[in-house]
Amino acid sequence: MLLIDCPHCGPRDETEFHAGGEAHIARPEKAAELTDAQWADYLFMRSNTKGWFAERWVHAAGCRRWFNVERHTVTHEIRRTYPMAGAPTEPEEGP
Amino acid sequence: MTATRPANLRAPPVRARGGDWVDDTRPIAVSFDGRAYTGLAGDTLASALLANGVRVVGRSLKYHRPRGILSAGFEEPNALVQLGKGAHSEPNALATRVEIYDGMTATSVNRWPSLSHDVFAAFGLLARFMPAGFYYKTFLGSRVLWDRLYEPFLRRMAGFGRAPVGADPENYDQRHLQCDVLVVGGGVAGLASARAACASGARVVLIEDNPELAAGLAASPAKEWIDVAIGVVKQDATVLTRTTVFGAYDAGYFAALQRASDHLPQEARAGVRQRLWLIRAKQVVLATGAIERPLVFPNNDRPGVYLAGAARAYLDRFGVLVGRNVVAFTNNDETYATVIALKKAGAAIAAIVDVRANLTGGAVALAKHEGIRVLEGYVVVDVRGRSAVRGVTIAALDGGRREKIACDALLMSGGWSPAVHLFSQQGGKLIYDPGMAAFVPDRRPADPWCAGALCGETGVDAAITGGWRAGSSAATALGKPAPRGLTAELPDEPKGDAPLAFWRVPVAPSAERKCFIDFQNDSTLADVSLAVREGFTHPEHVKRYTLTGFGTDQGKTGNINALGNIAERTGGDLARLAPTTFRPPFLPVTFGALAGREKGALLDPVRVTALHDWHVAAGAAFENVGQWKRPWYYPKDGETLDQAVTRECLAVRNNVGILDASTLGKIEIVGADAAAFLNRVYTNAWSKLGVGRSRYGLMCREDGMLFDDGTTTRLAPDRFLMTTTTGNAAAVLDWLEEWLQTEWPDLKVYCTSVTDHWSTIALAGPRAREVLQCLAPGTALDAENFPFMSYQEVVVAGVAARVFRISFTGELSFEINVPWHDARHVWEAAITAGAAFGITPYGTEAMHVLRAEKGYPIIGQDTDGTVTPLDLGMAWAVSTKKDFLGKRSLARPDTARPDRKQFVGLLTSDPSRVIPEGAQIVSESNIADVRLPQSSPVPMEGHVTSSYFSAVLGRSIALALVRDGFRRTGETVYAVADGHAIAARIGPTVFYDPDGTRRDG
Amino acid sequence: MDRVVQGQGPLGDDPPMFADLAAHGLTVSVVPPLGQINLRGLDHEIAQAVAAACNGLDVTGPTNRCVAAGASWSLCLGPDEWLLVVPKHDTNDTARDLAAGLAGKHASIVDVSSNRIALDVGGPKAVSLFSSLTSLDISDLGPDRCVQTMLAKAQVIIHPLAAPTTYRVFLRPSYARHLADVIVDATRFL
Amino acid sequence: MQRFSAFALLAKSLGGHQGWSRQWRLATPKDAYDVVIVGGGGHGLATAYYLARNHGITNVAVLEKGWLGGGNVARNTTIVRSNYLWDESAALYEHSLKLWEDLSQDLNYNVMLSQRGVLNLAHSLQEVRDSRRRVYANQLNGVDAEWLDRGGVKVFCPLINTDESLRYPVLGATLQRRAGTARHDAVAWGFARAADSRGVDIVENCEVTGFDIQGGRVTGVQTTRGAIRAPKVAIVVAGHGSVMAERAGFRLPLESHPLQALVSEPIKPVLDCVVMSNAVHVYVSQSDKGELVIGAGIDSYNSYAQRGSLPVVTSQLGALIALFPMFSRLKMMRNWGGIVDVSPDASPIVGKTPIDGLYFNGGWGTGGFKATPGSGHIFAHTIAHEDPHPLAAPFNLDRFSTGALVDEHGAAAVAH
Repeated sequence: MLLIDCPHCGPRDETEFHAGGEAHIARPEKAAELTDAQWADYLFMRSNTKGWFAERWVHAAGCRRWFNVERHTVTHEIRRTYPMAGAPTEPEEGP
Repeated sequence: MTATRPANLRAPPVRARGGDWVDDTRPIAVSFDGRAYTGLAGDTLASALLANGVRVVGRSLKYHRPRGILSAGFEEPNALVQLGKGAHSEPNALATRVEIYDGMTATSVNRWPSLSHDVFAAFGLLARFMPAGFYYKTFLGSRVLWDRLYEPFLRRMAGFGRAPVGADPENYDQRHLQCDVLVVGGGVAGLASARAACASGARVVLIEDNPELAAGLAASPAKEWIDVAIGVVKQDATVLTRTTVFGAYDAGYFAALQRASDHLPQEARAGVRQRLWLIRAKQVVLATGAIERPLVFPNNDRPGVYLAGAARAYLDRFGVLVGRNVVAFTNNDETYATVIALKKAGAAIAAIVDVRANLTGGAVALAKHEGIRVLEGYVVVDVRGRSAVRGVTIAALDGGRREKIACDALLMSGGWSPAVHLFSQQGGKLIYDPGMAAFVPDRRPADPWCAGALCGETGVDAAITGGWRAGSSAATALGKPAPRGLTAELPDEPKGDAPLAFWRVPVAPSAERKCFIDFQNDSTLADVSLAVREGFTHPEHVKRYTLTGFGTDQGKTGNINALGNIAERTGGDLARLAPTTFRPPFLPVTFGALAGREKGALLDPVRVTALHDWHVAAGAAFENVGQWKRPWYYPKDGETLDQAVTRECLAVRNNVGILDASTLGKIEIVGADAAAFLNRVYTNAWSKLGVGRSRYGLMCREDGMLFDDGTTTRLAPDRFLMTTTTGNAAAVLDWLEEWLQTEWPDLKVYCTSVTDHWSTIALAGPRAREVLQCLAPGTALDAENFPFMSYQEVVVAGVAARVFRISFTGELSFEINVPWHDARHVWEAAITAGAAFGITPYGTEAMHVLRAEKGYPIIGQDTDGTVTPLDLGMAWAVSTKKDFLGKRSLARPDTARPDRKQFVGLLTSDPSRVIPEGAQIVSESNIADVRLPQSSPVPMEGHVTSSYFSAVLGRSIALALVRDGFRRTGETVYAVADGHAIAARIGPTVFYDPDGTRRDG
Repeated sequence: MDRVVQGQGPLGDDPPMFADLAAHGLTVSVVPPLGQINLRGLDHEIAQAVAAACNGLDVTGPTNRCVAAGASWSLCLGPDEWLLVVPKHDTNDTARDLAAGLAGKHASIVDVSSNRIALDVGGPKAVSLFSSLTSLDISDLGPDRCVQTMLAKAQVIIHPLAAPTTYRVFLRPSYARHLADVIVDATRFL
Repeated sequence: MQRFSAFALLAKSLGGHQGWSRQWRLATPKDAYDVVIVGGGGHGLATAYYLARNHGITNVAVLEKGWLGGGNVARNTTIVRSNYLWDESAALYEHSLKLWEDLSQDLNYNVMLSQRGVLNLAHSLQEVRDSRRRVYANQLNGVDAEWLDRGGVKVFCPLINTDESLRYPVLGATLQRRAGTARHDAVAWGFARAADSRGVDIVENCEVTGFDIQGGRVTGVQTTRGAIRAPKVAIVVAGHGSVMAERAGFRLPLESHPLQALVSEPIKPVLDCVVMSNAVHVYVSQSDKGELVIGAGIDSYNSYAQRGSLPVVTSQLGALIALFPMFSRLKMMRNWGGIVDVSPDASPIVGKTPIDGLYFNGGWGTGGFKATPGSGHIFAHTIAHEDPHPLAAPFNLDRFSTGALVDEHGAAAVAH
């Protein structure tokens, strides 16, 4: 069972959170101008990374705030949680 | 209780003296296979049976060979019994773990008609025709025979115990624990670890599977140190005994099962049978010990062949001698101490057969000094005696002389395998240690600390030192001070000879069928050889092909021997063969304990409204809507669903009805950008909505498919109240918060759920206004002052209420919102005031019919996640100017197709026929092809989403999603269901009061 | 306009189902209706105004901090969210004062007095009750800190009003009966 | 290939079974093949088999990173059925079920297909609507399906607790009698043996580390055992589809999640059908070994670890005990996880990729096992003809741009 460090409430069991999937996928500003393929990329295509993965979680049973988590999708180790506005760790920084 | 008492004279094995665990002043009566036996308090079922001379306790799975007790603990593959009777029964209990109590009844399993006369033992004779995986190679002739004969027979043969009959009468509890250091294993090493961690001020939890800490070490030279340690630890740490840590999960999360009262007689069990402990530990020390393994030789499965360590345990703990004339077969020194202990307890030792040659160590010397015959470089090549060992045949490894030796028990030891299960479960890597001839933890920084036999620290001295080191490392890793050094003063143990990796006694291929590797599943050396011969060389392949390790013991004794022999057979290096993955649980765990209290009525919360008790008193039938209980209909004196719904519908159409709509989601949306926010989440526009006015809105996911709908009202320029469907209340709030927090933090908007705060009472029907007027005298409620789709704050029955003039029935309707605590008062006031107007409470079913008569869709019933607002014919509610969530998706080629499945009304040509909901639509041109059962598919045009008999219209009505439906108005199609094809005409979705005069009046 | 009748919460005022718990070392009682206001805003923008408007009510962070002001409490539920717990009869006045004080600021004031009810859980077994219903260790929490979590499957706010004698549990009334059942079930084994 | 039969078994028995030879060759990779299949799981091996059997393409290599059949084909709950809602799905899975029914004879390997019937329970009025809708659609699609009311459920499976007092009472169920279970490992081994006997090279311990692509066309693969040339390469790697796609330079709409399953200790036969419930999240059957085989939903987070979290297990057992109170005292013997690649519409992706000559088959989510023969069959056709098999056509990658999804999620159809 994952232990997720909510930036506001502290470490809690995974069951208090909802997973929000891949982080840092910005909604296109001018959706109307995108091709169907470009829109599909935003809508459906995912990196589904094996390794260090930036994802969004919301502390549903707690403060109900969304935040970002960097978690390893093989070991499940969590090395970082940071606010929505934050930037992901550069790949070379990760082991 | 070590006071010795005279050995009784029953056939061996016999109770030689008291043991550490048993109280020889308290006899306990148990029954096994209907026969009464007497054991002692503290006995396991196994030790009690052994003390009574019982040898055969079960039958093996495949060949039904008679099997005896092999071990003294959780690794037992043979001694499975059915415990207790009826609903209290437990299948596949391990006799070697079950603590006896007065009146315990146990029966053997997998035999018929009886343990001693098992007709299926005939399979033993057919063994040669049933090698590993034989079923893959045969039963291929006829599908019918496979279905009707072969498979049913195979199934009948499968399994050991039987599922209990009836619901489980006992209770299970769950607890959470948090600690600095979790120590798994209460042996000497675990004790030392716990003591060290406590000494440095850490919050420690120590968990031991046995009833006692340091089980069976009363005779140990470290007895004194142990007693002190137990005292200290019991004081400073949380100690759980009879508790098995069975699972290691992410981030220091461990699960353990405590056998709270399984050891007590039925009547003495207080409340909880078993308790599940869920533990989050910052640091972990594993001191899980090691498991002794059998040697692989012909008939090594005979009753009377024991693991050497088990023989020692039965003696020390229970005072039971497993034999009076004993042969030991080993590859290591530990066995010698055991044999000497047995000798001292009165057993004759016929010989120690050691695969090793030229032994020089202290253990051997000691044995020889005791006058024990030691045969070095010898092996056991056969065991005589079918249901009880009568003797063994030994032979020199170099192929030299053979000899028959009479004995009544054979002890075997193939060395020790560290219990790496938990270490491996949480991702730890294993490495092969040639010195120990075993796989040991290859500890990395993030892994748990290891101590004791788990990492080869054998002997009490090494265990204490290693345990202390691990415990203090765990504590200091948390920044605690290092504990003051404290170890035991112990005599040095004599230098010994190293164990020798020895995976099988060399025998002729024909004899391999009798060399058992997995005792429970009857997989033998021959099976492993065959698997390898057929190309199954990966351990996982061998495991799956031979079923080695698939039993209730999960291969605790057999897997390593399988691995060793795979390595030999493939000429591979054992060090390069990874053991098959260790999975939770370490030991089988009761389903009921895992489920805890979240089962039965508590499986999921029941949510009720403030008016629930009134509905119950009114005799309502309830419908589950998500977690909510909603009144479905209110049957009056024996009415059927249809009769009640008809009455309720007509009451609304002709007089006035009252509905508890409290379960609707309600979200207060506040802020300068509230309207702009609604513009983005709803498909329609909100900026121009006036204060005090309501509007219907549709929400899409980004894929353009409908997600939710509802009316939202502007309470103030910067304040809206949004309503959602009952089922989506939480999802919609999450959805809004997600967009506000993740994508549009710049918007000045706050959302607050007020679903539970406001109870919603809907008055609907031509006389609704009159009823409300009685409750709110002096408030102008006429269409002029309180028009349709508007809102006012009104004092209703003396309560400040928010009243919305919105309608889901198509009738004149007011939705009165009051705080939870006032709802019952207002509802009852309405019922009283409404009596004069024939007010009638109506439930969700009537509501569904009424809205269907008006063609209002229900998201989730008339839509299924593949429907857009345009498909519903609601282009009027889809803005072409602004952007909104999901808009771009509506422009995709397939989503923009003009001939998508679209929302239409259906009128059956026979007005009395009500189409079954879910019926599939088939066009006139294809209806002839419908011939159920269908050999080839018939094109389907869509399906019926809602269908009812409309009392007010005196005919059936239906709503459907039909391909290209908008352009097919007037066309006759067929609704096919239950073998009928019902003709119906496509038309508009609004069946009643199309111009809405009733609603707006 | 205030209520004219004293309505009942989902558990009534003194549910008999809690009566037997005392024997197991647990006391559970239903708190009479409280005034509750959900306040949203950024503390550096609103804290002063709120303190001024509502006799010193403190709405600064961090999340889960609880501060008393006279008979009232402010529970910080998130970086920009507070639950103000005030005497029932003060609810409307407080809301009005807040509105006045925060006029023109980006803030949200919503009366949620009936959105949650409160139970007071105490007695020697209170902590072990929580340990059987939540993975959170609340044993060393004081009145200055609350936690938002799940008890069984009900979302709650636990405020150790006077730990360990009184843990005030806020929860949605629609879940109250479920949680009451769970508490009674769990108490059998404490 | 040594033919398997009762007679062969008898004959070999006399020789102490020394006479059996490898079920498939220990192949070392050649430098070039006509088709390279990446992934030695059920679907990959089936693809190789049908390439050889139906299209005469035998110069084929199946490259497996680890041990053959070690992925999801070894970890699933072995349920086989075809009662899907949408026409495209029903056609595909029914095609597969028909192949299942003759598979043991076709492969000369007993895959122990056991058509004991699958019940999909309905616990709410809306689930009843959805279930009946699916039954009516199945019937017109030529898929055997029945609707049972509560009484009918009790008759078909007396063990199920149909008591009104259940938190979510059983209101009825759909029944597909031809559905059931099969022995998962045997499927992989049977396909491997049959493909091998037709000349296919099965290479274990050979991981594909990259794809050789020239001018938008695949020319071969890089592996841990050297480069291998091939004009056609097929990716069939279940949970790792996205990883392979990244190496080939295109993106997929997939997310990998843990899917857990567990078995009870073996007990004497007591449950004679497969029971599935979406509302309370559990499905269960009893294997020929006597174990109850139990599964539930996926863990919510992305993961490539073949393990999940305990709460998923505890809640599914709560549901199990609600439906089968008598199972409460049974014990969980083993709990494991697989990696499932879930697509946005819970339907697979089978067909061409943006790179010429490179084909993809994946996204089966939680329901891949039942499709094994059908998937291999239509994928082989697609590769051989360089054009999608009619049954595969709707499951192309383009649908995520056009919006023509086959939304088994949205349609609230049952997974697994």
